This record gives sequence, C-alpha cells and structure tokens, in this order.
Amino acid sequence: MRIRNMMALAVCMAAAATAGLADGHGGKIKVGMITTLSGGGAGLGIDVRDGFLLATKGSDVIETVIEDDQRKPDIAVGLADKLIQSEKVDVLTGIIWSNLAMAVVPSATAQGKFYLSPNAGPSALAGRGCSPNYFNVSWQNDAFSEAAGAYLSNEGVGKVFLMAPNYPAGQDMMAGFKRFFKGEVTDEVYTQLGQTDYAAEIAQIRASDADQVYFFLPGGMGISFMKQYAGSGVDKPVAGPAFSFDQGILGAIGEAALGVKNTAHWSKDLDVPGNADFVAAFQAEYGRLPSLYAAQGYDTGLLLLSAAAKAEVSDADAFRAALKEAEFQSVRGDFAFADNHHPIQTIYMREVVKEGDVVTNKMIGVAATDHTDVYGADCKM
Amino acid sequence: MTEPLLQIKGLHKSFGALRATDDVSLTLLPGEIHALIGPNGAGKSTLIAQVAGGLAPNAGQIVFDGVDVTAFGTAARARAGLGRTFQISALAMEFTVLQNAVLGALGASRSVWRFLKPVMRDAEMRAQAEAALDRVGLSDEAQKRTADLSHGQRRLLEVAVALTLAPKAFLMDEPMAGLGAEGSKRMTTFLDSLRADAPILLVEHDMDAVFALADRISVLVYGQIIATGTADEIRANPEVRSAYLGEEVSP
Amino acid sequence: MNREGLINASVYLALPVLALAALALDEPFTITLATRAAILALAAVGLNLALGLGGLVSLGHAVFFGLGGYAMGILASHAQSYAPLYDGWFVVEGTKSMPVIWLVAVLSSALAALIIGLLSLRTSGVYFIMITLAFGQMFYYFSISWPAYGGEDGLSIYVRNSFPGLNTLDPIQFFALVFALLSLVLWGMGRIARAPFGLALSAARQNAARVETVGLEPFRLRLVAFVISGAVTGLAGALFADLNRFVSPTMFSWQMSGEFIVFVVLGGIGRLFGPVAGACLFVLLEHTLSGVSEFWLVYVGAILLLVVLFARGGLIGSLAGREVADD
Amino acid sequence: MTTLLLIEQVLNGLQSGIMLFLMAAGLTLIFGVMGLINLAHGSLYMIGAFAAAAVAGATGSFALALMASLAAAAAAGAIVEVTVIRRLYDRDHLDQVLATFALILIFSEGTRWLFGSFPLYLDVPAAFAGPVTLPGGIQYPAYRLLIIAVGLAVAVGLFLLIARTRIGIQIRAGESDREMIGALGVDISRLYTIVFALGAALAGLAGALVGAIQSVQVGMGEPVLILAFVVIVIGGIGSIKGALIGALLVGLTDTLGGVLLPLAFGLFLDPATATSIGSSLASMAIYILMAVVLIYRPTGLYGVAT
Repeated sequence: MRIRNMMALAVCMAAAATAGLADGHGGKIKVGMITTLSGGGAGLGIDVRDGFLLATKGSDVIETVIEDDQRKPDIAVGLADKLIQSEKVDVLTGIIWSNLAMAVVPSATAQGKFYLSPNAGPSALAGRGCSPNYFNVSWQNDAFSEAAGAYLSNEGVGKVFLMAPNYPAGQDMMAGFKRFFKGEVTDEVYTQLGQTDYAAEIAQIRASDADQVYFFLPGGMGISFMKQYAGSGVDKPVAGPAFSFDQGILGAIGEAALGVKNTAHWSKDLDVPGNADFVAAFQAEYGRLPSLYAAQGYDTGLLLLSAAAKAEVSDADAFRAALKEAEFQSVRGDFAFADNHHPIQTIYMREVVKEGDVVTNKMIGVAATDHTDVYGADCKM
Repeated sequence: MTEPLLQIKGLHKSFGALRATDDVSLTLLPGEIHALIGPNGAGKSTLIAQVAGGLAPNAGQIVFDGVDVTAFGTAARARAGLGRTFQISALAMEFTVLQNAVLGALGASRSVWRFLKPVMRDAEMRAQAEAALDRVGLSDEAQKRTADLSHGQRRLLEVAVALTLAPKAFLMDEPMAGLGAEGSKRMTTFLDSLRADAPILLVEHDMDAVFALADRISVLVYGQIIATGTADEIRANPEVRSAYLGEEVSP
Repeated sequence: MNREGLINASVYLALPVLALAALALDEPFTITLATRAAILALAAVGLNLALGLGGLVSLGHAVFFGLGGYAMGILASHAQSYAPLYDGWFVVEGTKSMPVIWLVAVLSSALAALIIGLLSLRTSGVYFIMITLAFGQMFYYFSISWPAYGGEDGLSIYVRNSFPGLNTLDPIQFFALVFALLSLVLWGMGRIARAPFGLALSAARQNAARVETVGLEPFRLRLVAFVISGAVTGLAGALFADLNRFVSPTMFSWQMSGEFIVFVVLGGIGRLFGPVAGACLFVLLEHTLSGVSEFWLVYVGAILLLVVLFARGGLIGSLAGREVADD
Repeated sequence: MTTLLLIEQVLNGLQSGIMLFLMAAGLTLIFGVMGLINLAHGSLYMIGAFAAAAVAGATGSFALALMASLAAAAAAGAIVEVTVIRRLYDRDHLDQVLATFALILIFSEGTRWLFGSFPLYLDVPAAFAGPVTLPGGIQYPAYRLLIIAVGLAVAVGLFLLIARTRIGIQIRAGESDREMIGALGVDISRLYTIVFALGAALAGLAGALVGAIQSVQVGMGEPVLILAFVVIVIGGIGSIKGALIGALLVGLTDTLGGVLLPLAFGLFLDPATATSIGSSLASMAIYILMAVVLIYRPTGLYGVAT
C-alpha cells in the first residue's frame, strides 16, 4: 500500500509534464466531445457519440477527442476547460442535458469556440442568451411539445392532462404544449425528478375529466410510468415528446407502450434521402437500431463536414457562415437554421407499434411543418 | 461550619415498577469521607448518576454548596465544584496522560472558547496538570498515551483529572475496583490525604477500604438508605447485618 | 521536522509546484485542475474539523458547499443582470466582488450549520449520519424545483467575479488566490486543533462523559465545530462556483457529501493535511482513470475499498505511521 | 377530490410503503444483528432486478425470474459478506459507510459492464397484467395487490422467523449480546453470513417485484436505498416492527403529500404558484418527516437508546 501511495503522489507531482502534448493542427478541425458515457443516462451519450463517429468516419479533417461528463455539471465544466485549454479544440459538441449545456456553452462560446448541440436546447440559449458561435442541431426544448399541442388540437382533442417532472425542462415542455394547444388543460401535475412510482398520478388521471394525457418523463421515469399506466386499466390515450419513446427505451417498456403517439423530428422509417442508408450503416457498425440521439449525433457530424468543406476553422467568420448555411443532407429531410441558430424543421407524429417481435415507432403524420421556436425574437446577435 | 456541602433530600427515581431510588436523603459534610455501600442491585449506580447529573430524579432535591443543582446537567454540576471519577475509566484514550490532565485544568479555567493559542503551551494549565499528576504519582508517565497505561494507572489518572478541577467535593465511584491488594492500599492512603482538599462521597465495594477511610457510612438496600452512621455504628446495626453485612463480610 | 511534517510539506507544496510547472509549460488546464483540487481540499478541510476532530460523520456537508455556491450564483447573477436582489424599503444590489461574496457565503452557510447543528446534534451515531443526509436531500430537492434561480439548470455566470488587484480570469492568479485561502484556513485549523477548543472537541469525540465531568458541554463544542466546519465548506462552495462560473443543485447532492468524506478518509482522517492529500489524489484518479476506461468508477471503488480495509490512516497515515506526541 | 379517489391514494401510499418495507426489512435486520450500515443494499436490489430481467428474457417465466432474483441477490450478498463485509463489523460507522459506498461503485459499473447502459425489459406476468375492481368500485392494478400480498407475507414470515425458529432465537440473542451468543456455541460467522444473505435476498426480491413496474437500469438502487434508510431511521434502526411502521408512514407521506399539498396551497394561491410550491414541498416532505421524528425521538419511533 505504501509503495502505491508514494507512486500516486509522485504522479501527482509529475502530472504537469504528461498532460496533453498535442498542439497545432494545420487545416484540420479538432472536435471536443463532452457527453455522458457512464452512470445514469449513459445510453443517450453513447448514441450521440456513435452517430457522430459514424458520420465523421474516414474523414481526414476531423479529429475527435471524447470525454465523459458523468452527467455532472461541474465535471462537464472541467472537461470543457481541459478541451479548450489543453487539447486546444476548435469545436465543442456532445452534451446531452440542458443543465450541463447551460454550464458549459455560455463560457465556451464566450471564449470563441464553436458549440454544436446534438441534444438539449434550453430556452435561454435560444433567446436572450443566444450566441453566434452556438448552433443547435437538435431542437429547442419546447419544440416537440409545441408540435404535439398543435397536432392534438387539430385532431380535435378537447381536454388534456399534463404531467412533467418539477424542473426547468419539464416546465418548459408543458409551457410549449400549452402555447399551441387550443383546448382545455384540466390538470397540470409536476412530479419529483427521478420519481419511480406513479400510482398517485395515475389515480389522478383516472379521476380527471381529461380525454388525453400528455406527459414528458425522460429516461427511467417514462419507463416506470408507462409500465404502471398499462397495468392500471386507465384507457385514456397517451402522447408525449419522443424522449420517452426512443428505441433504447421502448425495448425496456415493451408492449405497454403500444399505441402511444409521440412527436419527433426523425424516425427510422422517415422517407428522406440518406435516412435508410444511415439506419443500415448504423446497424451494421454497432449491431443495434439507431435512436433519435444517434440521428442527431449523425447530423451534427454531417453539418461539421459540410462546413469543413467550405471554410477553414481558423477563419471563424467564414466557418460560422458555412455552418449557418447548413448544406448537408439531414436524415430528417429539410433542415435550416433560423436567425438564432436553432433548427427550422418539420416535426412528425409517430406511433409505437410492433413490427415482428420488435416494439418500435412508425410515422403517422406531420405535426408541424417548418417549425421554429418562439425565443428567436429575444435573440440579438 | 456544620452546614453540609452536599445535601440530598427525598430523592425518588423509578424505572417502570422498579423503585431504584426510594426517598433517599443524605448529606456530605466538609472534611469528611462519606461512604455509600450496598449489595449489588441496591441502586448505587442510579443514585450516583442522579448526584452527578446524568439522570434526572422523579422527585426530590439536590443542594450543593447552597445552590439547588437538581436541574443542572453533568457539566454544570462539575462547574459548580463537583469532581467525579468513574467506575470504568472514562478518559480520552488517544491523548497523552498530560493532555488528559490539561483537559481538566482547561475545564476549571473556563477558557475553552479560545481557538488560536496552543493549549499545551499554556504555562498555567500545564503547571496545574503537572501538579495533579505529581500528586497521584504519574509524573513519569506524562508523555505516555493513555491507552498504554495500566488499569491502576488509569484509575489514578481519573483522580488526577478530578484534582485539576480543584473541586469542592469529590464523587468517587468505586476507585478501588480492579486495583489488587497493593494498589488498593496505595489508593486508600491517597484518599485519606485527599480529605484535606475536599470531602468525598465514596461508593465502594472494598470493605477494608471503606471501614479504614469513612467517617460516616450509609447503607443502601433496595433503593432505600437503611442506616447511616460511623463505622462502629454500622458494624453494630442489626438491620445492616441481616440485610447486607452478613452476606459479604465477616465483621 | 518529523516524518509527518515532511509529508505534510510535500503534500502542501505539490499543488503550487504543479501549478507553476504547468505555467512554465503553458498548460493552463493543469492549473485549473490544481485549482479544482485545492478548492475540494478546502471543502474537505472544513469537513475534517467536524469529522476528524469532532467525530461527527456528516453526510450533509454538501448543504454548505451548495449554499456557498448559490451565494455566489445569486449575487453575481443579479449583478450581471443589473436587477436588484431586494427592492423594497431599501435596495440590495448584486455584486461581483469576491470578498463580499465570500462573506455572504461564509455567513449563510454558518447560519445553516447553526440551525442544522442545533437540530441534528441531539442525535448521534447512525441517526446523525442520516439526519444530516435528510437535510442535504431537502436542500437538493428544493433547489431543483425552485424555479427562481434556474432550478436543475442552475445558474451560469459569464465572467468570473473580481478580486481587487488581481485578474481572476488568469488561471494562475485565480489559483494563487485559492491557494492563499487554503493556506490561511489550514493555518487556522492547525491552530484550532492545538487550541483549548480543539483539545476539548477531540476529547468529546473520544469520551463525551469525560468532557462533561470537567465541566464542559459536548453539545456546545460540537455545535461550534459544526458551524466553523460548515462555514469553511461554504467558502469552498463559493470558490468552486467561481472556478466553474456555474452553480447547480448537484452541489447539494448526497454524492457530493459522500465525496468530501472520501477525500478526508483517503488522505487520512483527523490529520491536518489529510483532506488535501485526499482531494489531490481523488482529482488525480478522476483525471487519469477516466481516460483509461469507461468503467473507471470500478477502479475508484476498488481503491477506496482497499484504503478503508487495509490502510486505515489513509495516504498520510500509511506513510507517516501512528500519530504521537501532544505538541 | 372525491372520497373514492382519496381512498385509492391511501391504498397507493400503503402499497408504496410495503414495497419500501421489503427493502428496509433486510437493511434493519442487518443493522440489528451485525450493527452494520450497508449502503450497498441498493445494489443488491439492482442485482435482483437484473437477474429477474435476464431470466425472464431467457425463459419467459416470471416465477423463475423471481427465484433467480432471490438466488442471485443472496449469492451476491453471501460473497460480499465473506470477502468484505465481515471485516467491517468491528469498525466504526464511518468505515462501513465508505466501504459500502465503494461497493456501490463497483456493483453499478460492473453491472453496466455486463448488461450495457440501456434499461432492461421486465414485464408484469400476464396473469396479473390488468386491473381488478375492488369493493366500492375502485379499479386497482392486480399486480400492485400482488406486491401488497407478498410484502405482508414477508412481514409475517419475518416475525415468525424471529419469534419461532431456532435461527430467530440466535438472531435475537445476537442483537442483545454478541459475546454471549458466541459463548453459547453458535457459529457467529455462519449466522452473520446467513442473515446478510437473507437481507440481500429480500432486497433482490424487492428489486425483481418492483422492476416489473419500473425501470430496470443501473443506478435504480440508490433512490430506493435512501428512502429505505429514511424508513429505518424513522422506525428505529434494528426494529422490524419499526421498519414496517416507518415504511407505511413514508409511503403515505410521499404519496399523499404529492397529491394533497398542491391542492392545499391551491386554496389560497393561484394554481400555477400552488402547483410549484406544493410540488417543491412535497419532494421534501419525507425528509422533513424524518427530521421531525428524529428531533422528538433521537433514536426513531421504536429504536433503543444506546
């Protein structure tokens, strides 16, 4: 034990000499990816990483350094410092969670680095906190819920029961839904973040007059809710944003999710050029179906390649303009950036179905065409 | 002058149906050693705990040096001048012997709320502590870890810590326990000299020591004091003989 | 100088030597890493007073760390947006001045420690561990669900707060500031441990009855220790938030409290420089192992387990041997 | 809110309390007999759920899955007891907390190594899939009634085990006096391994039962571990009866707090503020409950002062 400790101390003293020696990288683009690879929620980060790496595979301009943020904001900030100061990256990407993005993005863009968001779009970064160097390749947080509100209104749904965890993203989602929903919101319930038992909420749903449930419960919370809802015998139809119904999660919910409608900007059966190839390539490379997050990671990679083909990253203005043009074939179809560098894209309604033995999503219609967020008006850049 | 230093009046303590202390009254006069004896289970520990402050009585009053201390906690009674030693040594085992003694001096000095001055360099406290160790004969062990002391030495250290408080009265719970014949004899001589400092309320099983030391003896049986008197009076008391002495010692 | 003194000196000097070496080699991130280690060390030094000297196993010290962080976040965000903090009979403005923020952080965490201590110190043992955990969870959930200051998203501060005469955005200058505070607190803690208060507190950990018998109240000793301890951890929280230019509810999480205990034990419980060694070692492990494997936490777990089972004095304990002598 | 809904919510509270009891019983038993705080209890819960999901996936049988969860958790418990835990019995609580904290890291990341980062599939058996109608017209999921039944059976079984059997006598003797039981010729280390494995098996069973209606994923053990600790601390550590009462109290507070607090604030605040404050307070409710209990009874409701 003593020898081990002494060695540890020696390494502590000497760490300066060994920390990152690479520097100076010509016409190449050095990308720092901070994403969640261990602990809770690692599945999302792994998908984003794999999608991004699939897109940039074989490229000789893009060099990617990948770091694990463990879903902890302070770790993410430390990694951003490391990537900027030590690895001297040009572009950052990879963050999954809004709270981590809020921790990293403002200071990274203030230091002149580009940040491409492959997931998470907190409203602050779309509005007053927007930045010329920040490009959101996924969605603004409210988008799927706004589209769902619009879709359900058009379907003639009159009364709805809303449920989300009691934290900013949850509150944003519900606000987004209400912004576009024309009917009546009978109940609005905020649950504890990380809650695992929804018996009380399901009883409230049963007792409510609403004829539709709309909820946002990401990750394990959604799995728990759906399994419990299916066993409760309550038969009000359920809808939500795609986060609770991506491929990784459907496998765990199983048939309990059948029939649920969810909004997304992508589906593996979306008939746009390149999508089928992406799905096939992803399956060939990693042996599993790609998720929404994988698609976003893939698009992020394509966007970066498209900009790299037009401009040197050292010329920030030219590179920024190249990114803004977004000339790449998104697996989501038409894709453009609004003035606040958030996507203008079509959002679809999907339904959970069983294909053979696999529970998966199927497209059933368009929820909102060329949808963009409402915060752009506050963005001055 | 005959005003008692410690006065216990009508003390009651029950645990459920068990009356562990049943209307106990006793006094400790200046300059005396008052021994409290009684068979196992008579309620000595319960009584001591109430006098020391660890246990609140159901009824009764404890007056110490003219102040009603019944509502005082252990620390407050110690500050009022009651120096206590334990049946099982209660010392800071990681400390050196000297540190334990200095802790006593620190308690007496009422200057614990100082955060920057090294306590072991405080000449006054150190002198007090060393004097107390010297009196019990532990000077040579001052730098030893307390955990490394022998059982007998720990008993002496307990007394030394009590001495640093310069108490108005001692409350000693079986100071001879586990000392062996030689140790007991030394402790007896020492306690005899201590009576000049302050009176002692002594709970003890060692009857030789009790009869050698005590000016007065009280006998506790089933929570009640059945007799109080000089050694000779207690020896002669028929109630005590039948209830207690007959079983344990031959007079 | 004895052996432990020598080890202490090298642990203490390791951080500035590392930072200066990094400065020479132009590796600013290594300076940031050293700053992070120094701040976490400061938090653990605070905990060590309660845990090491006082024997109070607090699984709720993240409360004070988080309060310090939010003191910084709230004051700086108001200063950033020019919106007064309180606008009623009088006006309270936000501030970007570190000394003011530190003062607020120390006072608010001391106040919280006073209240939590008054309630928690009535219990002992496992119950104390659990009630402090409960207070930590209360603050954690409250900070997540209270929308005024960002909820789970936390608060981002775009520019580091200022200290008169220094450019705090320069890594080495901020490191120097943090290290100076750490040194000051270490000096203070060293004095406290040897002062009358420290002797009495340590005795209360070893044998509460002994302390009472000499006329001292263990409850009060522990309460004061808990308050000082919380205040120091609160100061560390404000610095941590400034290092990251960000504060969020994770600073209140029970894992954070757990990590502080790990620093203290890894380095050597109750030893002045133990928390510094522990935090340094932990940051080093985090930095090197996370590059080795996705599953690097397994190795951290294994190392921690081995230290607890076989190296009870922690890093400094294994190197220096048993603590002796009183002065 | 109607009376019927309130009754249903009370039932939900009781049900969630009983799920917690399954976790808390093992935890409190281990503390009562060995004096050990085991933070890794949540990992055993997770192991039970993962074993059940793996076996259910391979065989399709829920009964086999439950047995697998018992066996896997008990085996993991026994292995951990023999290799690590038994070195901790004579250590202070701090060492126990840290060593078992380290075990959490090892178990969690080890499980992720084996099973990957995505949640696993484990569903309610077909026989218990739907709701049943209770007297009064309340529709209630059959599976939750099954959990209540299993929980009560475990409670009764534990009381009988401790009151009536030979090993129960040894457990009780061990709680009161460790040296004594050794002197009586009982093989303490074997007894401890058995008790630990028993506690682990209960946690594993809870994990499998609950896993069927929740998410089977790495890290699922920690939230329930903290709740279980709240339960046994409220009940008094070491007391099975305390664990049962504490679990029901926590279950009811958690469920009814989440439902009633926003409604209560809605009486005098506007709906949005009421929901926000009510939900914030509800998430703190059980911790406030625990703090209040400890302030009035520093060793819990049925705890023994030490």
